[in-house]
Amino acid sequence: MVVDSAICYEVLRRMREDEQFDYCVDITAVHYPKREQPFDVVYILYSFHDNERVRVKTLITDGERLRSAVSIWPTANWLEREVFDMFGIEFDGHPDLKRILLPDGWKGHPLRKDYPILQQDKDWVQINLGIESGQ
Amino acid sequence: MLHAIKAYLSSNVTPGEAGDYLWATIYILLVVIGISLAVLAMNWLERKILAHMQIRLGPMRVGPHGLLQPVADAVKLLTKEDIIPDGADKLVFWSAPVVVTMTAFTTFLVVPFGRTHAVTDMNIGVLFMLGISSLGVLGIIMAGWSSNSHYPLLGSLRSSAQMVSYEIAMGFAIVSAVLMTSLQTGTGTLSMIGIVEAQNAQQTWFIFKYFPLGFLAFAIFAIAMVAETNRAPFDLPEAESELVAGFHTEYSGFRWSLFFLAEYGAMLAVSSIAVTLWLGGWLRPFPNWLSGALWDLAFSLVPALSFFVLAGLSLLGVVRMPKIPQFRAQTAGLLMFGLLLGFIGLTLLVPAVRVRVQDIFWFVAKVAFFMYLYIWYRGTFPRYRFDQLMKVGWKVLLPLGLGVVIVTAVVGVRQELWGVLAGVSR
Amino acid sequence: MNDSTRTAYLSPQTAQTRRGAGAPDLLDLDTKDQTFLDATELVLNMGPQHPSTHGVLRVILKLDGEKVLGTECVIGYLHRGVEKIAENRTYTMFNPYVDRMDYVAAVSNGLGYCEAVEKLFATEAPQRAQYIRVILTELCRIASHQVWLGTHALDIGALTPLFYCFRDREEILKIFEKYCGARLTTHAFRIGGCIYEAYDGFEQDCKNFCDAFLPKSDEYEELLTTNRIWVGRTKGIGILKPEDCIALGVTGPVLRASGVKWDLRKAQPYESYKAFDFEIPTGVNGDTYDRYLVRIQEMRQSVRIIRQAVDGLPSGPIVAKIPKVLKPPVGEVYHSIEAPKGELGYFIVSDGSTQPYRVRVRPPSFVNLQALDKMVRGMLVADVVAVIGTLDIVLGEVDR
Amino acid sequence: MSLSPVLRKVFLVDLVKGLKVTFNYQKPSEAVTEQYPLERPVIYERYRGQPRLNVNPDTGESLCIVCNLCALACPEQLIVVKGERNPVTRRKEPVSWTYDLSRCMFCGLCAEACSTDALELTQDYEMALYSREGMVLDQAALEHGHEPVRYAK
Repeated sequence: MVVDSAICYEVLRRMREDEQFDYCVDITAVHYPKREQPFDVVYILYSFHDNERVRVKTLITDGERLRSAVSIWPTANWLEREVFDMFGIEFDGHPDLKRILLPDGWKGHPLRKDYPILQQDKDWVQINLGIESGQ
Repeated sequence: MLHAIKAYLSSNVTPGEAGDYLWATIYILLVVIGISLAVLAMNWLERKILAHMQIRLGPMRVGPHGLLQPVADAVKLLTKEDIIPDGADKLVFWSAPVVVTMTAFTTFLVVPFGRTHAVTDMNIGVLFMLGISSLGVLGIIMAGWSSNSHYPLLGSLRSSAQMVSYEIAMGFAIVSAVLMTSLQTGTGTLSMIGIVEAQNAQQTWFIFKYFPLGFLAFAIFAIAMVAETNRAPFDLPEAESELVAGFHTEYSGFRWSLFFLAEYGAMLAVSSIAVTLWLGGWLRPFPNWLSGALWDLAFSLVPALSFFVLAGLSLLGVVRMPKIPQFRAQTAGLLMFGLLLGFIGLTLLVPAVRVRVQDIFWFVAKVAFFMYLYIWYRGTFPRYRFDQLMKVGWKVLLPLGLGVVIVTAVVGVRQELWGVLAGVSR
Repeated sequence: MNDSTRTAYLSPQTAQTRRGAGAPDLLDLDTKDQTFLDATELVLNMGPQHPSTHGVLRVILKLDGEKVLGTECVIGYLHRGVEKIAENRTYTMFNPYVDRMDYVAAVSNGLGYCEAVEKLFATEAPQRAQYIRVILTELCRIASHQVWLGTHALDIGALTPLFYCFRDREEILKIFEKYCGARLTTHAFRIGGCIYEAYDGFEQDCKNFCDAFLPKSDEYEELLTTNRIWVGRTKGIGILKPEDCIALGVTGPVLRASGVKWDLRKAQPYESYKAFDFEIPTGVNGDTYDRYLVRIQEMRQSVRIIRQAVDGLPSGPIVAKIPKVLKPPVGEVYHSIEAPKGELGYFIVSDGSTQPYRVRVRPPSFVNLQALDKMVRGMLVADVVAVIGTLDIVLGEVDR
Repeated sequence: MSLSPVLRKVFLVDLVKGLKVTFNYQKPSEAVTEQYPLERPVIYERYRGQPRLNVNPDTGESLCIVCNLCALACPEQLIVVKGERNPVTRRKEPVSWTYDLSRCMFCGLCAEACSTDALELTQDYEMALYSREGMVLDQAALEHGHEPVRYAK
């Protein structure tokens, strides 16, 4: 199910309240750098009542902010933080949006397709070990 | 010189009582060395027994069956870098292990290993022991506070609260034992030797006296003493999975080993109190049932026999050692050890030695039983939580102890009581 | 929430880094002579090197005495970028990497991944492969629960169950080693089935294990279940109500202990789980003790499944007909299985090439760990340890 | 035992039960410890350990035909094979073979990919070395297996 990013929050709320999708399995994103709206944000929901799973997808542009789903499902807290950490997608209304898996001072968002792994590695090795990277 | 020794050997009092400073010093040295050796042995035994309970083998490499492991550990600890954290209060940090070790060793001043085998006999022996061992808390608080770190602080706070609360239950248990000394023989005493003699005179260990009162008091003490020495399942102050190492988290090397020494020293000390108060101290088992010269002889042979058994076990180990070159040295070592044990056993057969040493043997054997219990508990039980520990201390042991004291007193004076009641009714 | 309250329970150093160096430190009110001893609230940094945080979890605790006022988990110390690695490997090549996420239950990870890719191909493994997969994953569930039981008991202070558990787990690892050549990171399944045929005596080994295991599990129970200290330490600790569980996305035994009878093996059967008869053990109170009982029961149910699967092991091929070079059709798929720790999901996006465009792992431990804060508020420090243990987290999976 | 719960609690039945279990396990025969260098663990046939490059036992020629499948299959790309065609036998023969053991995760994909059973993961599991340099194996080391390391200072 693909929804517009503007009504995404509303749709999710309705899913939770009217359709009884009470369990938010996962929130993640996919990056398509060549598209006009390069990010898919995917919400995977599950309903205990109907034993059904549904994927809600919304397309957003770089820098666009989504409304956080923490108020709908508390579990979205860390999942959204991870999306922010890995893709740099920011969520409005998130209680504590900061990096979760990577260290606080990390540069860039590694799961974007244009993220230079080798560059990061070289920089890190040079800064922290003072030697040329062996990779 | 010989004369002095002879004069001492024939004397019937402890050197402290006799005012014999030379012998008192020798005894103190002996006790300190003995306790240190016992701690080494305990270290090895704990590892082995715990390992076997956990279907492991424990130390096997350093020496035959890991017999030299504690020595190796001691050497390692002594040669380790001695770290004092930057933010620590140096003086307090330095003195904390000293305080703890000193208190642990000082208690042994009054422990009677036999009728004359004590450094001294005080008429307030039990109180002295309790008082001194309570001082150990001070060292632990000092250690926790001066480390200037979270885990030690929490550990020492737990420790102090725990020791203080369990001391009360312990005190009640002791009071009931002391009460028992005053009954029948008529003269109550706080002297450790006096308590054992009272048990001798009444021809019963206090654990069996007024059953189940004596046993209850003993059980209270046995639980409280585990808590008092911070051992599992009451090892909250050094709860490894919670507080890393509790109050000695920041200690290393020699200072840490002092804590270790003190812990085991304290365990030995409280076990000695329990043995003295309830298990008849140095008295041999069944002095009333199996009396007579023949039984005396039989029991006096037990020490030698038990050494022979140990020697036999180690010789069995020699036979069962793998026959490969790497093990040649170990096999030889074990053989030597077995022979040494056998030799000690032979020495114990000599009548003069036998008679003097069997007191010590029975005392040590009883303490060893407690040590085994300590290890057994550690291998079996989970750890209490802090509030539950307090609950056990205050809500179970304390009322129980109080009840035991009261009932003991009532039962002890029941004849007089009946007399009084009869007088009233008449 | 303003900045100062948000960072109030961080250690000064962390707060400093969070706010950026040079910013005035609100927490650093202490003058030089004062230490944390003068404060009324204590900030305790538990981990990343701590005996009972099961790896490199770091929990920042705000304490009042021993009472926990708040927690914050700092994770990521074991982050290896598994999802990024996946984008640079072919489907086959990525298979061994998933074993390294939840290294305690590597077989389950592999199963989930293989199934997700098979779903992408719209194919299924042959019957025999499915049965072998079920046997191995159930063995793996027992192994995982044994590691959990051992370490959880160790956290609570019982040293010995750990060794008994590991002794029995050893038998499972031996079966793994005989079957696929590795004990821990097994790489047992391949996309489309299994690559290894069951070795001679595989059935017998499994049966022997099942027979030996049941009395052993009684032994664990003898040591713990009725033990008053154990009961005292676990009953009523870290209670999660069913609605909290669902709201927090908690799955697996933790959810079932709260009384929600939900197991993906029954709810959305994958492999051949439909063919087996087993029960879903559930708890009532949702406390640590119930979670313990549920997991013990789960081990026994797994034994039941293994017995049925071994008895009914069909013959036939073990690999489905799939091309040698895997080029799945364009599309995306989400597939999840019931790993020992909860719902383990794989979201795979394919762009038609040999390499996945995006692999997202939905790790059960990561989501379950979120519940920690809710569970330990108002409890004591000792309970934090018990709760971390009962959540059964594996940091390899939390951090990926 | 049909004691009432209260009595069970008073007589510490629950604790004694646990004590009994641990006590009974003290028999030395229950110990499962393997004393490793002296007792070797049993390694099963499918174990994936030290990689080996097989040679034809009769002729001593490498079985490797430089098809490069292993290098392609390796997720860590740690295998580098270079070869050239032998003008006499018309077979491709390896010239340089390197296998970086330090990065290997023993997934076995290379051995599965090998079309001639030349590359194989053997049951040898003692691969620790004191330096990383020795971890990059060349053809000779792969064929003969490396020298057993003596772990001593």
